Amino acid sequence: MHINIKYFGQISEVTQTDEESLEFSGSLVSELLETLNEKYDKLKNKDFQVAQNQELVSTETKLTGGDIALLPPFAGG
Amino acid sequence: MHINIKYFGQISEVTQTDEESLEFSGSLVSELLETLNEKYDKLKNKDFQVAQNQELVSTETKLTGGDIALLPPFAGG
Amino acid sequence: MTNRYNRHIILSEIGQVGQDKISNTKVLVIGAGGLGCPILQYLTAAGVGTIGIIDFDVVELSNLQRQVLFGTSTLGKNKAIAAKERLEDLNSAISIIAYGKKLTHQNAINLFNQYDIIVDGSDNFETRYLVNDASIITNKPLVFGAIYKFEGQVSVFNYNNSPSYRCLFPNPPEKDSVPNCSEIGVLGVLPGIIGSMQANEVLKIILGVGNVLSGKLLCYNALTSNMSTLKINRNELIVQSVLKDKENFHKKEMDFNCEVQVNSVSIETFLSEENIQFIDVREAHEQPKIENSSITYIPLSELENNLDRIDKTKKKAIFCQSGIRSKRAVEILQKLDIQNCFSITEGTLEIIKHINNRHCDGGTTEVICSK
Amino acid sequence: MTNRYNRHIILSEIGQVGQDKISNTKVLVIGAGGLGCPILQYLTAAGVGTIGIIDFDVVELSNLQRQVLFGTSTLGKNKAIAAKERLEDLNSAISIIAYGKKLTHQNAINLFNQYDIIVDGSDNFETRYLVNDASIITNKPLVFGAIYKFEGQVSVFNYNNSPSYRCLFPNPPEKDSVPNCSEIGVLGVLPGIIGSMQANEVLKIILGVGNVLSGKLLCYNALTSNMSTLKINRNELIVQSVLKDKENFHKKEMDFNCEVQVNSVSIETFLSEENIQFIDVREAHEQPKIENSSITYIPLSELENNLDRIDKTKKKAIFCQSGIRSKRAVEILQKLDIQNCFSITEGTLEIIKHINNRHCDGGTTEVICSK
Repeated sequence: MHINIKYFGQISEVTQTDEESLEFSGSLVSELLETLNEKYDKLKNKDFQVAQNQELVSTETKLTGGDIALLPPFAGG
Repeated sequence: MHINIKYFGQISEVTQTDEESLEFSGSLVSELLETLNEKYDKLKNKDFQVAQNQELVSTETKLTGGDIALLPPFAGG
Repeated sequence: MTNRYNRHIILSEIGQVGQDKISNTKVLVIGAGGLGCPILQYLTAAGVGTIGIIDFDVVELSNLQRQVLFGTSTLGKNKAIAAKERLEDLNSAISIIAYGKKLTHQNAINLFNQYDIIVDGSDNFETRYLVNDASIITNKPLVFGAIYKFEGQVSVFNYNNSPSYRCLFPNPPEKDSVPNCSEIGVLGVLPGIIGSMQANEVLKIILGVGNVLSGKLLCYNALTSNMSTLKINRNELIVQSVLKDKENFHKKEMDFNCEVQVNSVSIETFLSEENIQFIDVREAHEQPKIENSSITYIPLSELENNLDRIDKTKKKAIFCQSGIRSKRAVEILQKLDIQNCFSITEGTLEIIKHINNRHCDGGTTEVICSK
Repeated sequence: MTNRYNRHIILSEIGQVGQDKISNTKVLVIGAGGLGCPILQYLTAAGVGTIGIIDFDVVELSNLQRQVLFGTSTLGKNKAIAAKERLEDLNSAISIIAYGKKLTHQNAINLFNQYDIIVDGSDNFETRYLVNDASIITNKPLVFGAIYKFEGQVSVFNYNNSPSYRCLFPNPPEKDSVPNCSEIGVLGVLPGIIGSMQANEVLKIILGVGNVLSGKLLCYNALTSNMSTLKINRNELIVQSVLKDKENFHKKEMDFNCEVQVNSVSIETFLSEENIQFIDVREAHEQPKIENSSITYIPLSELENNLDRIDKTKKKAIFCQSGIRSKRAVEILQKLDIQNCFSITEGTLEIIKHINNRHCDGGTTEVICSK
């Protein structure tokens, strides 16, 4: 399925892009993350949450296609 | 066709809503505006521009369905 | 380490090179009001090398609900000057120039030519169209922001061949279609959000990073926290027509929606004063005629063609048949940056009576009615 | 007409009723830094009746790139106090309370209980989790904002059964996964945008108008001007576990990412001083033992259980085997708001040498090594 991924904050520094599109055949968010961990070596050291179609989801959620966002926490003020 | 209309600033005061959806059978933006002028009496006294699918268009533009926005100018600072 | 701009310099997108660009840029901010305050604060903090502030207005109590550069200590002060004083404490390392006067068609071109980027924080359509046209004529990027109650608009005009404000809204709206500025309320924090976004656009233009909002209109709603960005296209005909008319630009006059503060005073104020120029703005046919060498006669319809007859060194006391046109005359003169103009509240008949009652005073203001 | 809040009152969504609500609300702002400055400015201008500001930090030059309440005149001053002084000029009609100290697990609950709404403008995860948990325990809505370089997040937690920060990010990140605060740059105007949005959420909560960002995380990117709003769900288990642990809340200690300033001084500083409590924080097995009635013996591992043995009226000179754990002990005590703690840079052996060299002085600090 077609997935559009947005990277925020430090995550976009690891991926070197704010956004990317890819075709993915897995079915769970966790599987997508494994693929991304392989693609981006430093990603596994990062804290982040995942949103699918503008809603925060657990990694055990089924992928529906559409928008995925990887959100790290920000501390700054 | 299905049209979702967003009203900004003073226009939303005339329409008493920020947003509405309607089915419309006309083909031009100007025809839609005529219908809205009938529905909202005070609309014709207002200055505004029209955007279709997030792009400013002339009233002679063909309706494609989707998003329409009625944008008035703001003076305040 | 203790560098003022350290938090900018350590960003790879800015660095010392970017910070130097900020230091070498001159930005003119139109209006030190709701939008102007945050714009000025953040451009000053960021270290923009030269900041010009133009605002003729004075700080009023009702401004303090949102104009965060001011306070009890600056009530009644000119806004540009009060802002400069506060901002110089925030950043003593930059140059801040306060213009405590009205932006007009007469002074805009010369002023804009001295700056690299123009930021519109004005509060009325007349100034917005003036600023837009002057930006086109002087070829300066214009960072636009405007607010209405709970909503705001931000865009960057005249930047790398992008659209201008007239490409979005070709002409000022009809007067009665848009409420007069003094009648409209505004959520105080809204200009904080919109003005900060304008300062952000200025910095992106200077630094050449990110996506500048040119060719786009950002619409923000503080009640819903919705933000939409609409695409705007350049209308070459409109831009060219502004450029074609540029020789006449300085002759144009603004017609304010927003009430201009006119000093209306009784004739009695002037009876004991010296150094007054009385100006009668009635038309030629109006009665009674007054014959007195100390009264200058300029019909309202001819006022702008007779500016050389107005004495800059004196207070101007302007009257007409009933006190209405004299007010209009003062508005016109104030917009032309002519200071010390007062509209006399009384009409001509009453004025004559007042003056002739001053028996003991053999001053030059004694009048004789002809006919 | 000359009402300070006229521009609010004439809005039908606010009116005098809404303005009165604003005046009757007490808001506590955590941190008077990048976010705190615009939050405080706009809440003050809007007329929030009581505003509390807690910040232990002092104004530094590198703050002035974005912390617009300060300036050359307030360098070195406590931020809460400097902010209060500036804000009192902006609005003399409200009450502003400055707390020039650190927010801790010990003082948070009592402080939060005195306010209606909490706004988080802090700059480190430890404080953010502390603020979140204290908001849950005291049942106060929490307006959250955080920034990173060019991006910001805004949300409203603990409001009408909405999610909390822990429902979004259950635990603070591992230390090395997030850069230390002093290492990160930030676009100066970004906190202006995010902080103003936080002030806007506060006003919407007070007024009951619009859509409050509860159950939503707003993500803003200043480089692209993109804004997305993501839905967050409440995790009841997480919220309940915070509530269940509330009896232990005040015993918790923060473990700062951001360096805490520890006073490290040589033992020589104390040799000529009276009124010193020497504290040995070594563990029981460590040699050489020191036997002297004037030295308090509290192993670091037991420190927080022995606070009653620390003399609040004296300077505390803390030492250990090498000067490392003594520093840690000072950090812990400072976070507990215990003042006048100093870490002795020398290790125990050197300290004994120094003290025994003071032949002439028969003071109480003479030590004898046992064994």
